[in-house]
Amino acid sequence: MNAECPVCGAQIQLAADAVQGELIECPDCGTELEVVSVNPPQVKEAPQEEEDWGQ
Amino acid sequence: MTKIKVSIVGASGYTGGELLRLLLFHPNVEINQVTSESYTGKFVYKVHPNLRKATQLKFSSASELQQCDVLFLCLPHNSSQNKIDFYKSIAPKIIDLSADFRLKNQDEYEKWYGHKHVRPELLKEFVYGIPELHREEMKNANYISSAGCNATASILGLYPLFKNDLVFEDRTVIEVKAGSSEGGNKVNEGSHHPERSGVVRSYMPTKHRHTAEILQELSFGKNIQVHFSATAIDIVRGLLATCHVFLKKDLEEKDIWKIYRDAYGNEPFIRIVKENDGIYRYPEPKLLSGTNYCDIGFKKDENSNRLVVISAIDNLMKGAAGQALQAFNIMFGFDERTGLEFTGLHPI
Amino acid sequence: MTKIKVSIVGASGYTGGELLRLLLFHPNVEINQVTSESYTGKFVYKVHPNLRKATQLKFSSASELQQCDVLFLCLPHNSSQNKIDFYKSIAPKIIDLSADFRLKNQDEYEKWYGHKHVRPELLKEFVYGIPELHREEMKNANYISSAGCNATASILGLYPLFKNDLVFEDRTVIEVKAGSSEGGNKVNEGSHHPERSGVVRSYMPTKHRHTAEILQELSFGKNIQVHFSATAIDIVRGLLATCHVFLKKDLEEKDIWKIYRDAYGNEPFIRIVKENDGIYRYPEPKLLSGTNYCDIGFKKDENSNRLVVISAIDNLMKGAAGQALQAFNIMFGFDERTGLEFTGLHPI
Repeated sequence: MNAECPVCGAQIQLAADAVQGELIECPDCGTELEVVSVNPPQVKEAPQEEEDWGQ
Repeated sequence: MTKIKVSIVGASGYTGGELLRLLLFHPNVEINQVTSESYTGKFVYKVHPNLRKATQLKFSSASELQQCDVLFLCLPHNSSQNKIDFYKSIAPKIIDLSADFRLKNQDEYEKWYGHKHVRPELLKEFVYGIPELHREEMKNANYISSAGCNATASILGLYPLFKNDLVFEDRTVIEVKAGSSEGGNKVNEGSHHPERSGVVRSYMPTKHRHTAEILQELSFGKNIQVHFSATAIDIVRGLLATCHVFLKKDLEEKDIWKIYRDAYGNEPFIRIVKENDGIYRYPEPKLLSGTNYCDIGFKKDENSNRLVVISAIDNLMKGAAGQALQAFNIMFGFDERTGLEFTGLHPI
Repeated sequence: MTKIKVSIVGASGYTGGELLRLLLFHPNVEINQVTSESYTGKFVYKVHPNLRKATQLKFSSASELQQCDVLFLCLPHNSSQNKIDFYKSIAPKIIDLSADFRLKNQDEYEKWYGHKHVRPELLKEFVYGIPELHREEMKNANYISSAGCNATASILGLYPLFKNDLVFEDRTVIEVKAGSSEGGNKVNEGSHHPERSGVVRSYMPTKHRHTAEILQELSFGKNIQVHFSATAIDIVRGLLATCHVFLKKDLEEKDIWKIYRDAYGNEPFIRIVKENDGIYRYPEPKLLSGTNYCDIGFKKDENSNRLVVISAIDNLMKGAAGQALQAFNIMFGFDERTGLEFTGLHPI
């Protein structure tokens, strides 16, 4: 059973030793995610401020 | 393990030189001859200094061409079609890197290239050279016509959207930012360093020939329009296509991810590059120098039905020699990545 | 064929990233861990975007280091010497890419680096990391200290002349033109693009630390002087050293050719580049990006006893990661070119 990345929909296999609250990265879009629950595997987007380079 | 005997016709240009570099390090290839009329008898590293110490090979003349398994044609446009019978007599398989056999429709050819095609009946014998679109046909093709660099980046960027009929047919705008190596190694007024350095030069605002290939590959039987412009900037290698398409129905970015993942998830040379941190969040051409990657990213405009698709390649690699070698690997059943493993330099 | 287990300490910098790129494609290497304290747990391609799709490796913390066969240290200066016992406990062989163990003489170290060396008794255990000069010692070395980039180019350029006592000991002037990647990936006021782009910046007119290594390797027991200056120019990778030496006796260019051919004729990574036609007649650093080559050329001044020696490298390759891997290959008896076959791009 995989978790689904809320940003890009990628299927994410949680590490065997994953714990609730752990921060992981989506292998596809690289977004930082927070493990909501291990069983069933669920993640949500970790809070992150959008950097503005004012280019 | 017997090696495939290959020769390159027109090997003194940038495309021929890049192809030679790749072939020299391909485990299943034996290079027979590389021709150049102006440099016949000279060491190849005279015009390709990166090949110093890599080979003692010398240029031959095309008149000395011997039979071989595969002939790569790296000639200026309008040369291959005029001597195709001679080249066909040299090798059973041909990969042509010029524009001569890219278009299937002779009228389109005449419209975009301003003169009649010399051998229109042969157009259908050449498979159009983008593996991600024509892999099956390539597996038993004898003749392949490698795609143009601007076309390759644009087509790969937009293919999943047009294939799934998700965008309006006549509203696509494509803006390519290109490097100086696209013009080849012939010197001209505009390539003089003091004139070329630092420019943002609108060299083809309209009627760029590669448009014809984009129309051919993205139409799927419909009548489509593509509004293409190219601007030359201060880079040597590298090409970035920024494509503006307009969605028929409202889609979330998650849906777009799925569409691109379904289309390209298993492709060895396509990377979806769309990240919300780090320095390189969207495709960056300079990182692709020397690699066969096409990086694709996108951003949905929150205030309209516009989707911006960003596609980057190295015009000499995925836009020419790399893609030709990828096609060669498919033609002979080799792992497609053979000889194309280089993953690029950073910083560069 | 058992693979050598290697780890990199400090793998998030440019040097560590370049080394990781090479090791990922080395047939005899298995990468165990790559550490970064600031990026622990993150995919390596987050800081090395060229490694996208090449690896799913993540950074570990140095505290998690497991036993392995070889440890590469890519730390800022003054780190390796402070934790050398810990690193020695991790692996029997260490290749340090910092300046900590390059100088054999602790007084010289203190003079050039402004502080006492923490473990001077270990200096003699490290072999200085230029294979062309110390190949035999490397074959059974446990500890190697990779050379500085400016030093590598200067030393290789002048070594045959000093070794044969052909130039005056105190009149050598070396001018290096260097790229921005030499400064590493830390941002600073001067690296801000609008300030750094297009500069010809005299950043080290005197007292450049690499001078100490040049003196160490070229003195041959004599008291020599080297007048070194470095200027930063608008390139990212690449380094060109223009060395002015003054001949003790009058030599023809033919004699000079012979001296360099005798010294470097069989070296896999040194090319003598001195041609009287073509675009690249003397060594050109941009052609060497990503390769382990050191190109050397020279010109005898007809009106004096001055010999100009020109030496080019990629500061991240022969000047750092490439040379470290060359040393690794020697250490384990592999063909020195393994993993270092890339012959560079042209045009670039």
